[in-house]
Amino acid sequence: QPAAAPEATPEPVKQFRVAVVMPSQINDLAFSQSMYDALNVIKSEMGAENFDFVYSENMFVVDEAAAAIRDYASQGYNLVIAHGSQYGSSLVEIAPDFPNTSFAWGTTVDTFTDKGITNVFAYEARSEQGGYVNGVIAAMMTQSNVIGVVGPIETGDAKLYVDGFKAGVAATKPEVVVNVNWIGSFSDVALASEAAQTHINAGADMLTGTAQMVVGAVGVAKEKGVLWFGTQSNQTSLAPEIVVASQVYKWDVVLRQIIDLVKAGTLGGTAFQIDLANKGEVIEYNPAFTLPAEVGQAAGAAIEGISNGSIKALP
Amino acid sequence: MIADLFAANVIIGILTSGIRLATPYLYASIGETFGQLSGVLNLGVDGMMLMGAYAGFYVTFHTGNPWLGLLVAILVGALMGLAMAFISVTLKAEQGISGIGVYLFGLGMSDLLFQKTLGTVETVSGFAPLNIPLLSDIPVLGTVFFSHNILVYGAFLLVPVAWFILNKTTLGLKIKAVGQNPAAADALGVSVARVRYATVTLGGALAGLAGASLSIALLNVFQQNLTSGMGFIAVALVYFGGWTPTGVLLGSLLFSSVNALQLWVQILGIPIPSDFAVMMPYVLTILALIFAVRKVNQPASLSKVFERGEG
Amino acid sequence: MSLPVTHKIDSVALRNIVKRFPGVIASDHVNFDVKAGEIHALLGENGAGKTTLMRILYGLYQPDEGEILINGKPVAIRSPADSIQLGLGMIHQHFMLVPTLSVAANVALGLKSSRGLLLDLEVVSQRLRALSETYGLRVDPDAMVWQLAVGEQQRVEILKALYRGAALLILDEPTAVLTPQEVDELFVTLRRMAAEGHSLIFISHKLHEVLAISHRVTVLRNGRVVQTLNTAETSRKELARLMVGREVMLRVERPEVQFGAPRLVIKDLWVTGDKGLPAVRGTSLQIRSGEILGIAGVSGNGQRELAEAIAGLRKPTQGQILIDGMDVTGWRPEKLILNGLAYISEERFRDGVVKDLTVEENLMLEQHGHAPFARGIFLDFGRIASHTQEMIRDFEIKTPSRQTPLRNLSGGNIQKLILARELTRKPRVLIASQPTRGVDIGSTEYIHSRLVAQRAEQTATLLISEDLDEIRNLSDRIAVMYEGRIMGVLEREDASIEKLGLMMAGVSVESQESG
Amino acid sequence: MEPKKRIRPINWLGPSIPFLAALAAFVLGAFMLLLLGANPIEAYAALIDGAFGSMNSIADTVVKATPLLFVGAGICVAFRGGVINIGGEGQLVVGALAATLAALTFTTWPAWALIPVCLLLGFLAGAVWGAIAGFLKAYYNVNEILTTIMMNQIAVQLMNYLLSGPIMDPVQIENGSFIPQTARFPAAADLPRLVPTRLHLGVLLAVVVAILVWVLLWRTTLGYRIRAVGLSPAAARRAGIRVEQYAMLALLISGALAGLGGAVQVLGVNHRMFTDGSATGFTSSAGFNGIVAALFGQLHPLGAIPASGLFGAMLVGANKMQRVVQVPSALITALNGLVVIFVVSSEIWRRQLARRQEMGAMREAALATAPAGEMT
Ligand SMILES: Nc1ncnc2c1ncn2[C@@H]1O[C@H](COP(=O)(O)OP(=O)(O)OP(=O)(O)O)[C@@H](O)[C@H]1O
Ligand SMILES: Nc1ncnc2c1ncn2[C@@H]1O[C@H](COP(=O)(O)OP(=O)(O)OP(=O)(O)O)[C@@H](O)[C@H]1O
Ligand SMILES: [Mg+2]
Ligand SMILES: [Mg+2]
Repeated sequence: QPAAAPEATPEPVKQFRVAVVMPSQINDLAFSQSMYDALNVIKSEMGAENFDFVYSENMFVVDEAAAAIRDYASQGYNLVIAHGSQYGSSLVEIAPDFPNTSFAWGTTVDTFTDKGITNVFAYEARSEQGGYVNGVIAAMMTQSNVIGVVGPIETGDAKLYVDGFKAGVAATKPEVVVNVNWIGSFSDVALASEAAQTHINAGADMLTGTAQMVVGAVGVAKEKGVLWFGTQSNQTSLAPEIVVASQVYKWDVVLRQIIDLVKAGTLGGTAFQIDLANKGEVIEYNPAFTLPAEVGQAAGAAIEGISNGSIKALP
Repeated sequence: MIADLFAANVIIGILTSGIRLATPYLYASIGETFGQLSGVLNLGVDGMMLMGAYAGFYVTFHTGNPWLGLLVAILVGALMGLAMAFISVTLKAEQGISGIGVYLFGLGMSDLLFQKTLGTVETVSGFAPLNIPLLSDIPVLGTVFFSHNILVYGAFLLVPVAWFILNKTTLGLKIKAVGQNPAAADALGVSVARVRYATVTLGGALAGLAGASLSIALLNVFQQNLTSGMGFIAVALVYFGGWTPTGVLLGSLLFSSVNALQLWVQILGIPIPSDFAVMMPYVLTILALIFAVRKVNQPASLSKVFERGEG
Repeated sequence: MSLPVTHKIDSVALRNIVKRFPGVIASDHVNFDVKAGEIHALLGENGAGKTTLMRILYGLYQPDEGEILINGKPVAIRSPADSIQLGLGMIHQHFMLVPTLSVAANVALGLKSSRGLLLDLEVVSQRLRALSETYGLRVDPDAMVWQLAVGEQQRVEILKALYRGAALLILDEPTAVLTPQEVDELFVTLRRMAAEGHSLIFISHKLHEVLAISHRVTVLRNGRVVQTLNTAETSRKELARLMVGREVMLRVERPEVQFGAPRLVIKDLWVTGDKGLPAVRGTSLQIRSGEILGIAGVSGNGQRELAEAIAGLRKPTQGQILIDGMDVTGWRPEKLILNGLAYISEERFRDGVVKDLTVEENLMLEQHGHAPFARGIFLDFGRIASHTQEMIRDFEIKTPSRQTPLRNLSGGNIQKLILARELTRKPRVLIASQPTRGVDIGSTEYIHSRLVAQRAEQTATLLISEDLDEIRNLSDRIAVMYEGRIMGVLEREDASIEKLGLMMAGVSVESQESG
Repeated sequence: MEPKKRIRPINWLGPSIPFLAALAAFVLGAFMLLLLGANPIEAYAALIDGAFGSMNSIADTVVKATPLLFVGAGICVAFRGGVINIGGEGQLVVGALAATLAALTFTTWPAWALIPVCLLLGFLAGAVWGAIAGFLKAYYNVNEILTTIMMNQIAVQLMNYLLSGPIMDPVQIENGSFIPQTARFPAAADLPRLVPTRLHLGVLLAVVVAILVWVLLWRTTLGYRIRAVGLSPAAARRAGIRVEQYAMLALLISGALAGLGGAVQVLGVNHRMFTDGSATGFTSSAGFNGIVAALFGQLHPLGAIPASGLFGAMLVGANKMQRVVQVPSALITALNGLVVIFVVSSEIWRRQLARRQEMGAMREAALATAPAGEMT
């Protein structure tokens, strides 16, 4: 009897489908990988039958990304994530055409509600917070009182992280000099490595840096036995000997909230952030590296202070 | 602040960095010099460097033997060079455009292989710095010149070797003749195709070596687009060097040292926006050529397809 | 030292050779042979197929049909490497030298070195010195080729072939760029080679040379052999008729004209040459309207630099150039052209024409910016068509169409095109450098008649040529240049070969008269 | 005897050779797809669908082709003038920056005034960037390949400088997020859309520019001079053409058109400038791909129009393919390279075919006249 079937089998739970467009590669040990990892976390939590995602990586060109976003939206994905602040202007145009699709973009705070758009979420990372904590640790551990920073260009996430790092150092040990090298590129590994070398020549015994080209700097740190502080992803695997701690982004904290809202029928309008307080940002220590107890305590205090608002991570 | 630039440790730092950074450019530019001298413009150097960098890294990662990695990098580069030679000599394709094709292929392929075989950024123990006994103990000079890894020494050794080949061997004579007047060489029974195959393959091998000098000697990592356009700078340096190994040496050292210098400019807090500091090597390379008085002997047949007139 | 004839060639024969190019059959069932000890001349108009045939023999082209026999046996010559192996050598119409290399390096190129992979230029130099002494081919093995004058480059080409032990030597228009003295020297060498058992194929447009040097002559027309004759049994007239297919007037009619005021005046001109040394050293000249002043002299004595200075391509370091009394010293070429200067340069292919443009586009090279070729910033194709068509007709330029790429035209027709372009402008001053070098006799005859006709148009013509016959036939007055100086100016009637010869050797008119 | 029927040369074979070559590259790509565990048929269906499947995708293709055409048209001028311009990337960037500065400065201007000014400034900025290389080549004998490569980097750093401070979106500074981008341009600066897709007026402008370049090169005295200088500097100099000036002019025009392309891109697509630290982030390598498109179009600006279109289709379609079969984007880059290599290598067969056809026609003509010839 064919009529019996619908009653007998329960309505299969609709799979929640996410599409994400990312500016760099899913294994960049940085910005894109943090989102990719988070989506995988969600997937394993919810199960493959309930959650699936597809991605477009290396979409550093905005019009290509826009085409991808539009394409995903028209395919009926529940949530389309535009993981790059540069995608904003495209989203303003696309989102109104797909009122039943939810979009999320970051890092930003702008959900375009002022433009009458209701189906866009925003998210951002307070990277200066982890930067501050890294700065506290580095300042306590430096012997030469010189610390080197390798950054891409002085903007966005990188600038926030470095500013936070400097603030953390200054608050802990004002006499420490923080030298910063902006190498003008997110991809020039060789120059990043030479920058690290130059910091060491200038007396630095602690290094940190942000963006995907810092692997070159980590290599130099490893070779010279200089300590390293990471951000965006856990960089311990690159050099277990010298990585002290990494600030790691856990976008799943934001994703979970967004998914719940979408399931409940709210498609946008909220701006989220990850920070130390909501555990969207975590300082992951290198288990192979023994941190002096008082340093660990100071770091803990900094995390505490930033979380409860008693410490400002930016000057 | 500016005066700080003349402190001993800064100058030593700049020179040491300059020498180290010059390494990949030297290999790639000298390889390209051979190709261009014989009349082939290879714009695919960057792609060949990437393939060499990946191959060298992969083999070293799995075998732990950087020498084996180096060998494979050279072979892979040579293979890419051979392909370029086939395209530009046998198939007589437009050189500039096929070079761009080779570049794109190398850029994509090295990345694809990286993702499929390594998956994530890894590190290897490649060629470690090799302090040359006695020499490296000389104050200042020792650090600047004699405390590098073996591929750095190799790059600088390549300069006199290349000079010797070009000026003292029959092969060098053939290369220059084929580049200046392929019809004349052909009329004397010199195989234009064979000479160009040799130089372009050699250029590829050296580009592969240049890539390996990054991935298993200077940086010990591989990543998508590891070279970040160095291959194009290497091509530019061939023009800077006026198609001579010594000229290429000067150009590479100038470019790299200014790059090292700009890092110090930032560290010493000299009030120039970092973006302008980063511009310095590019600007200075152009300026150097404006003020250099020199005679340029561009290979007359550069990027021209040779045909005996029969089509 | 005698020549190292390493190969024994008794005879070489080409049988039924056919070679087609898009649009032409360059060799149409050609039969041709040469024996040991023989100098066989090949004659024919521009584009008759002489070079093509020789390039087939030398392995640079593959024939579509036919075969090549050496000593009666068919041979496969797939590349110059094969032909060198077989003992063939070729001096190409356009020199095959590497200008940036030394003479010795040019000779050593492609040869096995006595030191394996290493160059042995000293050894080559030494043997080269010996060889050049034997054959009287003076040349410095260590000189850079770009520094050599054309005649010296020619000698290097011959030495290259001799050094390889060539038993058969093909010489494609070797005399086109040589002075009469150099031609004489070359002939001594060639005769000597023939006497030693070499076979020689000699191509020239100059009938007197062919008559003087060859044993047999083969005449080609439109890719076919017209006839092969014994040189002793033929005449200049007959050869000319066979080549062109009609009677050729070998002398120009020069109607009397009334000369006007001096149009081109040069005062104490100094010009620096490519080597950075003064090439023109205080030259003064005057040419009246309607007059042709010929400059004779061995090349490399500053003639080119003088011409280029007048044409605005070189800045004089000192002195004055006046056209119709107006000081034009140091003017740019475009301004000179506007003011009635026309220049037929000796390096036709380098700076006379643009090979990859069409016939039409080449005809408007200087005038394209003005009426009738342009209207405002736009080219006026309607009028370009009618004007260029007219020029093609008036100057008898043989071309499939106005749109044909210039590279497809024969040398003689290219020179006619240049003439058409320069003369249609009705120039006040015309500089004609080597106007008939490498041009066949039919076209030469035509060009000469047009140059002479310019006299009636009141043009002042400076004719620079190494061809003494040309100079003496066309000029009203004749000057000789030597080491950058004018050795004297003779009236046409006074210009005997002897006087000119002495002047070309550096003896001035005054010292001749006083002496 | 019955006259033998001769097979006419098939004259569609010539133009189809590049397509066959591209097809061969895609076949090779199919094997790579198989190795990656993707279904090649599904992948290529997606590619075609992505490039031409809907109004939107066609629009994307055309939009993608636009900067290629601007650069390509300029490349035609440069290469015809005998100078090599590898500086398209930098010229696109400075053109966009100039348009950006104007759009951010004259915020109250109406569209009819603002857009032309933005485009003009982009044109001029590109012209300056190209002219620097031209000037150094003409008067200091500095090779333009070197200069244009270096100038690309200088343009990128200039962009990074401007976007990380002087023209950064004030909102970014206020929020403390410091994203390296400008404020969105006033709506008056948006290039009008042609149909309700992303198709903007710049597309038409590109086609017009390509036609104008054709007019310039083959219909004006200026273009004639540029071509003469490119083909034979010595002959041009003798004929009174100032070779240095025209070589410089060719680079200037080439740069100007790329600059205009950059301005069109930022006004038509992005509506704000931003940087990811590299030129590619803005240009998506149009500065290089434009060279390829121009050469595929036989250095003829009208040929560059379809060449850019096809190249744009391939790039857009390939992205769709990556989305559908979820292969790494690196494969697309590699495949792109293969297509370029295969197509450029196939030229030899196209030339040979053309030659054989010409010879064939000749032989036919010869055969037709042969009997008469043999009788004489
Ligand atoms: N490589 C080629 N491709 C096409 N046509 C050619 C080629 N070489 C020669 N030709 C044509 O073949 C014909 C014969 O040319 P060739 O050079 O043999 O003449 P030539 O007798 O040597 O003339 P000249 O006296 O001017 O040297 C000419 O019509 C020429 O245009
Ligand atoms: N490629 C070159 N580069 C530099 N200089 C050259 C080059 N070729 C020739 N020259 C110089 O030009 C001089 C004259 O050259 P060439 O042999 O062509 O004489 P020419 O032009 O026949 O002389 P003229 O026309 O004055 O009689 C040579 O002696 C040489 O120094
Ligand atoms: Mg000839
Ligand atoms: Mg001369």
